[in-house]
Amino acid sequence: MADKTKATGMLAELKDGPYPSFVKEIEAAAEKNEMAQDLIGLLELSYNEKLCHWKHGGIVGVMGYGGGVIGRYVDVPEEFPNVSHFHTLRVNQPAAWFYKTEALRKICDIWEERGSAIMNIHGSTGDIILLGTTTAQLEPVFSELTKLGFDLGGSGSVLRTPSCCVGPARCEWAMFDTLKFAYEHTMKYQDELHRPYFPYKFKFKFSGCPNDCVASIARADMSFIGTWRDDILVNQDKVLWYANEKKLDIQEIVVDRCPTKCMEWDGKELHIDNRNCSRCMHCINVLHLALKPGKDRGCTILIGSKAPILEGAQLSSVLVPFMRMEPPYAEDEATAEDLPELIDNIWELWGEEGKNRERVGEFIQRIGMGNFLDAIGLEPAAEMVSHPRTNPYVFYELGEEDEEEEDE
Amino acid sequence: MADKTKATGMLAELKDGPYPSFVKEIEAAAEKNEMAQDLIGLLELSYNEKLCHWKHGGIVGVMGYGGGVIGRYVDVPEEFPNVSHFHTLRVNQPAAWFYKTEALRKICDIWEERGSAIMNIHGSTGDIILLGTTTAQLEPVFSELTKLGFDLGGSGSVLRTPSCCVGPARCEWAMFDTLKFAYEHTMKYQDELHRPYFPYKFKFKFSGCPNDCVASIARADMSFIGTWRDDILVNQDKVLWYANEKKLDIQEIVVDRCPTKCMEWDGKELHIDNRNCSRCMHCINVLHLALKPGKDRGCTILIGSKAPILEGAQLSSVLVPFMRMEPPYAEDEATAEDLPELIDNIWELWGEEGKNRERVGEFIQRIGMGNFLDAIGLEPAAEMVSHPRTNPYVFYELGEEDEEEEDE
Amino acid sequence: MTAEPAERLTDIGPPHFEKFLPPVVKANYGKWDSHEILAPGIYVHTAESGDKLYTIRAATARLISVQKVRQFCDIADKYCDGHLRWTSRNNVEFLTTKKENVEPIKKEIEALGHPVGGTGNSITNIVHTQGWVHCHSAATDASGIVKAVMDELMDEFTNMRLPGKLRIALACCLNMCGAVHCSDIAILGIHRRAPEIDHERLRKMCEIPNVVASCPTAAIRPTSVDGNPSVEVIEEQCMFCANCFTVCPSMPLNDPEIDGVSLWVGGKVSNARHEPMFSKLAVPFIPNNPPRWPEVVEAVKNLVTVWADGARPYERMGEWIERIGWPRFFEVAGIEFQKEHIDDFKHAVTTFNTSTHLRF
Amino acid sequence: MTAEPAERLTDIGPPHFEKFLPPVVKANYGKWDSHEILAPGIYVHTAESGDKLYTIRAATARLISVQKVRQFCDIADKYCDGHLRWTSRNNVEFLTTKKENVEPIKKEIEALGHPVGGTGNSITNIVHTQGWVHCHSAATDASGIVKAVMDELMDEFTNMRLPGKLRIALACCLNMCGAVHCSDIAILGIHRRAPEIDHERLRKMCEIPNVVASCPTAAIRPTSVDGNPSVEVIEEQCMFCANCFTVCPSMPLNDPEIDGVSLWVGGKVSNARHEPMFSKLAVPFIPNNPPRWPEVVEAVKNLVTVWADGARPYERMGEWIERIGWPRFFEVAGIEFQKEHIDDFKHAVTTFNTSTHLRF
Ligand code: SRM
Ligand code: SRM
Ligand code: SRM
Ligand code: SRM
Ligand code: SF4
Ligand code: SF4
Ligand code: SF4
Ligand code: SF4
Ligand code: SF4
Ligand code: SF4
Ligand code: SF4
Ligand code: SF4
Repeated sequence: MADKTKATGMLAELKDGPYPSFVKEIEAAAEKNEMAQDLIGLLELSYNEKLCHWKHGGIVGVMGYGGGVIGRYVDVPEEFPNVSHFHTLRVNQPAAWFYKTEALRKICDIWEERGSAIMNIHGSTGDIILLGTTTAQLEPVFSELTKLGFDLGGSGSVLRTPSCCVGPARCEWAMFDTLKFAYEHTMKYQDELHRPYFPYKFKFKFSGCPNDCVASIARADMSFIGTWRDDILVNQDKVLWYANEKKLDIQEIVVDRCPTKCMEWDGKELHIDNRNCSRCMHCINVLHLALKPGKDRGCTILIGSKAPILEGAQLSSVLVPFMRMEPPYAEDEATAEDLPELIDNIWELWGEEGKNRERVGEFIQRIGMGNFLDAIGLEPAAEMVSHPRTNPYVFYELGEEDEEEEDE
Repeated sequence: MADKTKATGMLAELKDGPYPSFVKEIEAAAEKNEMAQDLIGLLELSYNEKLCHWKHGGIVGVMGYGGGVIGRYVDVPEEFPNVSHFHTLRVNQPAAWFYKTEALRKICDIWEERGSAIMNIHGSTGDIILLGTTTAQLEPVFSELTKLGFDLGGSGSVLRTPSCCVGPARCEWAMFDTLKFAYEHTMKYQDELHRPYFPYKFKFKFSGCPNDCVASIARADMSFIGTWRDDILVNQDKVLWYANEKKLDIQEIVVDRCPTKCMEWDGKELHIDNRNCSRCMHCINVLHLALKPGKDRGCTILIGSKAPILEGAQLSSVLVPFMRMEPPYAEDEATAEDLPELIDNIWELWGEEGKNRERVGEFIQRIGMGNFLDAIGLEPAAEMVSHPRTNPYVFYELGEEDEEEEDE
Repeated sequence: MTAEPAERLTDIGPPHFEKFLPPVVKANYGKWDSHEILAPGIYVHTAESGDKLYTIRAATARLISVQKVRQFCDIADKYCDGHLRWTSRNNVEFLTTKKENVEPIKKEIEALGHPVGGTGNSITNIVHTQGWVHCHSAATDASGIVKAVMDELMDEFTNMRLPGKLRIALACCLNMCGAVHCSDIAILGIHRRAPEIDHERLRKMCEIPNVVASCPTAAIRPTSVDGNPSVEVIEEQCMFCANCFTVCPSMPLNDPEIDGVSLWVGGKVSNARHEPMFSKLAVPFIPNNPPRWPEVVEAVKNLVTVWADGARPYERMGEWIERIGWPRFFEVAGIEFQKEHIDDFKHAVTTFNTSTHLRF
Repeated sequence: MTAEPAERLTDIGPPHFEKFLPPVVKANYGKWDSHEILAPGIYVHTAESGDKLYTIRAATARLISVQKVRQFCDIADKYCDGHLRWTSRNNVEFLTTKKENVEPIKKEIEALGHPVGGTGNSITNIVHTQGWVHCHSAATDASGIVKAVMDELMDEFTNMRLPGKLRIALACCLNMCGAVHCSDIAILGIHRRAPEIDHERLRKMCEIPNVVASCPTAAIRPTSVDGNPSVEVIEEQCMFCANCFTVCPSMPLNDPEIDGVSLWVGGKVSNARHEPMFSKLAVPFIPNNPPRWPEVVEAVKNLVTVWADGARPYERMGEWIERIGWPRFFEVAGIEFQKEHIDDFKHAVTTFNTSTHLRF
């Protein structure tokens, strides 16, 4: 028999080249781990046959949780008995993916002992994915993880593991505390995260500014993206430094690329018509030593993004144009204090009226954004649309005035 | 009794003011015409009640035609017996609405004698609308009109009266002979224009250039809009004249408004990157004494525009990016010689597979543009879309190659 | 087809256009070199040959008496060798090669009550439909509102001081015969109540499957009333398009107090600069208030004013709004953004703001 | 819920992030002033306090062994007081306040086979999914294609010479766990044949109403097979989304010769300059050709090259294409425009070119 710890054949061809090789990773794990050994063999089979050999999971998990584990079985268990069960555990990452080696090493130890010794750091939603173990090992792994202070993330029709950009931890553009909000929303909704009360999955992502470094507008049912309302802070000396020292063509690279054409540059001063600035970040990104976002900061909340299944992919769309995310909270504006109620209202409505496997974005499409806003108690705002309707198919609701007239 | 030839009450209030008054027109007609008299009374009633008093038409028309007459009956015939029947005739206008007074006067005579002495010049589709007569008068009016050389236009599920912009008759920008094509298409398809062979109405409109002065892209099932392929002709002296004599800010008014940003102006010369020009006409419109469209001319054919009922309004979309509309015809390009076949193929397909009251634009939506192109024998072109699909819901058709592999 | 009397002419089509073209047009057909607007409503086209053609454009009400047409003919006979034409927006045009005829024509046509103008960056004639004058579908009148609005805007017809062209259109119901869906400002007659069904007449006059199929929102269901087949309308699903009424006269939607007008903005047809655009909902509802619809007139006037004040040269209504953004438009126009503005038809999701591009 | 042993911990959530933040981060949390990229993969953040934090970013394969994680930890212990993080695109980052540590960290991590780079205007890590390594849905592998493509593009990871950022993502089926729908270049695994129904197993494993409801095109109908209830698929209506398979394991679509990969371009997520955009179909189909998918690699490389050659500074793929127009894109990319490119799903009509804006 060939050495089961080494990839031969097709897979071996993926060991060379400058980019880190996942095959070498599996080999490394396979040195001591039989699951990893069988994974090599199975993958080689898939490569030869151009077919995947996994079957649907069925319901496996840890006690009391409805998510966090993806069950998986191989369809050729005789050949590869060590991956006959090959369930993954999704482990809720710490906000913004900061680690201390101590904790990481302990996770490695657990996984080497009780799993495949292979993981994904990280999965697309943000969890640490412990890639493949048996049903029997699920509880023990869970128990050791929780002792270490880690818990499982989401899967199935639950709140999925929230994630956030590095934000205030290392980025000068964080317009609100992304880590804090990600953490607090994870903790507050532990029940929703572990138990499937929803019609389908629901994702939160928090990005500190419109650059959206966690792709929240594309991948979260509720997207929080930092922004500001007052004027961009301009250090004209530094602008000149970019122009003269760095030889940056301010007109072409900055002014001409501004989407709202609200900037002017006369070779000496950069003038911004802030009332027309759409907070796209471009000028700040490029002239980052000279320009900074204003001081009146908060975030825009958007709703509904998702992958294509069923009704086609959606990007999130504006729900709350601006919300202040830190004290002092003013009376007349949307603030983070209103957030729990907003979320509750959305979940309640969607929970009650959403169809099975209908994401909130699809639900809004079905019932209509106007009705959705009515039901969750938000006022319509022009910021929510890229333009008003073009079709005349308006479901007019007759006001009291009209009704009276009608009765006359 | 009040003087039936004069508007009193509400209508009278529409006689003042600088814009020509339709009420005065009806009054003028009413001096000798009883139908016009009753129309005044009926309209006054509508104004007072805020309600229209017309009923559905039922089937009236001239012998052998399925269209050209809109039947109309009043719902208060006792009060207004002279408009108890009040059918309109649609009279096919001469291309681009040029008239000689002789012909117009004769139409007036016919209509004074046999109708309401009121008309619309013109209706929204382009016909002369003879506004209101009795069933008994339809044949006589038709007979007198045809003797005068006029015929009825379309109504119902027929080819509607084609129309066209003034084009080569008076406009320097006509990129093809709009009058000729409108006339020829009207003549060639007389049968389709008068007899309802189609699932629903079908409209042709011909505009000589992208300014689209007959709104063809918004109002025709098949829109013909002139364009050119080679370079814009620039007279630099005249450009300078605009800049210096007319004090026109070329940079702001012309260059900055160019949608593709393909122009440059250095204060002396206007440079156009014609490969990137999208033929929008703006610079030519503004600097019309200095710039002219190129010499390689033809038209873009677009398909499917319509008002909202049923599936929402549509604009026409590109079907043939460029067609030469005059000899010499080259072998390898789309030319006006291919037009009859194209039209036949579309009508045949839509005629067979279109549902009752389904416009061709809606039909294409239902069966898919790709399938539509296949069926009418046109190659897909990137010009047809503003961008390729974003959803992965592709109806892949397996090629021979694939099928073989599948059989293996 | 039944046999027809021998002399009966059919399918002859319209007269060939050449019969009606002025000689200068025939001579220079397709060979025009340039045009210039000499004054509002007056322009001259110069041919490659050097020939010149003067055009005098005047407003007409579109609904016109034979008497008036004859008066137009008198002018055309006097100055234009009997030639005249109408434009695609129902203005009348007098054509002459003689410059000295221009002023007299202008004087005479204005004396008839038809102002000269509508060229260049102005507001030209309103494209409109039948309204209470002839259509059974009308949720409002056409000619009356048009008259009232144009009376108010006439200075912009006879001047060319606007940033760009502004096209207004009116349609008296959702069938949109005025093709208002691509106008800078569109005035649209609307119903706001579900059809009332006259089951008795429906049974006799309408085909139930056609009626059911006519509804874009599937609000109509077959049912039986007093043992007879008929239809019912699920009222919450009805958005008052009246397509059922087009198909079946026994389902009228008219209601004097509920019907009215909505205003739409920012559409365009030409390809100049921006691609053609649909009009978008600005004012969801204004009640019918004949004879002069003062609220409509005021709202249209306001839209023209805010655009004229804010737009850059050659920016059409929709281009201006796109530049400043819809929230700002609602602000400067003083219109409250409401639920009705948010699309909820088929492609609604494509109209949502899927970005954080926001102006504060 | 059943009673749980007293000591069993649940619902504890993740560790509080503060436990893992480096001291310099805690001290300057929310008070960073600026950053600079010193070299590809190496950047420094300066706080208002003047404190500096150096970050060294290196590529990882995402699929990683515990052995490798420990090696990373060794480096972090040696130079970073045990601190490290991963990015939202699965690169690893070493954090240090000591400038002198930067080069040694770079050397050690590169020695492990993990190139440093991915910052600024470069191609960073490919976001991807499970593929044949773990998912039952996969129409292609994930890690293998990613490896092959990144091997080819590695020079653009370790340099910052591109016009702008270029984000590549891969998803092995239409579920799009890699959220490829908004990427500059998206690689998407696809099926191209309707599900084969195992009626025997379907009866036992699947709920027929759910299966029927799962189909976006209503291609699935209840039927009976050999007297037992089952479903049938109207093949012409199936567009191979596999949603039925997600709901019901007895309807697999996999087929070695028919499955493969499609390429999509021009999506973006950030709001910088242009609003976020969806990716659009570029190459409808490339067969699976393991282990190195040479046709896919070549096609991706070609897309990167034509963009890099044509785009202006900071123009992302989609912005560049929008400027030059899609017809020109297909021309310069040497891709034939086909029927598949034309949308025929729900909002297809909104993707048609409703203008005469054409470049010739
Ligand atoms: C592990 C992971 C991919 C990865 O390798 O990173 C993953 C894997 C699966 N996803 Fe996912 N999804 C993963 C992130 C995503 C994302 C990205 C994100 O969250 O940012 C998306 C797109 C965004 C979204 O939510 O729409 C995503 C959209 C889907 C969908 C389509 C959902 C839709 O509404 O369109 C499905 C199908 C379903 O839910 O039935 C799906 C279903 C699945 C299943 C459970 C397969 C299935 O049909 O039931 C996959 C299990 C694979 C396996 O065997 O391990 N997965 N899935 C990601 C989760 C890791 C983590 O927790 O960190
Ligand atoms: C007379 C005219 C309005 C006018 O005052 O100018 C007119 C009048 C009617 N139109 Fe129209 N349409 C007229 C041009 C249009 C246009 C504009 C155009 O052709 O450029 C449109 C929009 C473009 C289009 O074709 O979509 C138009 C879209 C409709 C529709 C909606 C069709 C749709 O597919 O959405 C209907 C409803 C229908 O067909 O059932 C309609 C139906 C009608 C009917 C027949 C009413 C009905 O429900 O059956 C109207 C008869 C009015 C009457 O009593 O006289 N009319 N109709 C126009 C024809 C005059 C002419 O021949 O010159
Ligand atoms: C006479 C007429 C054609 C006809 O066959 O009847 C016509 C004639 C001319 N049009 Fe037009 N257009 C005519 C309806 C239109 C329409 C259709 C409509 O409004 O329903 C449009 C599309 C409107 C839209 O986009 O919504 C139209 C969009 C244009 C444009 C593009 C303007 C823009 O910036 O969007 C130009 C170019 C320009 O004016 O610089 C133009 C330019 C012209 C010129 C200058 C062309 C020429 O060289 O002769 C003509 C006259 C000058 C003028 O200022 O009026 N014409 N023009 C129509 C006059 C209607 C009227 O009585 O007012
Ligand atoms: C580390 C990370 C956040 C995290 O929490 O992990 C991050 C960090 C930074 N991003 Fe980002 N971005 C990160 C993912 C993203 C993503 C998400 C994604 O790709 O999935 C996006 C959206 C991508 C898109 O639009 O498709 C993103 C769009 C940006 C942009 C906007 C670029 C643009 O022109 O469109 C900027 C601004 C810039 O670079 O000038 C930016 C700028 C930055 C800065 C300069 C912010 C700062 O001051 O620290 C950071 C590092 C420099 C650099 O060049 O990488 N970051 N950034 C992510 C690194 C991913 C990686 O390993 O490569
Ligand atoms: S989203 Fe903004 S705040 Fe967050 S890491 Fe990216 S650039 Fe910084
Ligand atoms: S942030 Fe964007 S919109 Fe605002 S000024 Fe800068 S480039 Fe322009
Ligand atoms: S569409 Fe063009 S060619 Fe025709 S009249 Fe208008 S500007 Fe002239
Ligand atoms: S025609 Fe339009 S696109 Fe072409 S150069 Fe002139 S303004 Fe630009
Ligand atoms: S818009 Fe409606 S009411 Fe007006 S003429 Fe057309 S069909 Fe009749
Ligand atoms: S008015 Fe329109 S929506 Fe209402 S029932 Fe009739 S067809 Fe349906
Ligand atoms: S994209 Fe599809 S195949 Fe890949 S992991 Fe997600 S569900 Fe599985
Ligand atoms: S693959 Fe998709 S389209 Fe085909 S039958 Fe299954 S659910 Fe329907």
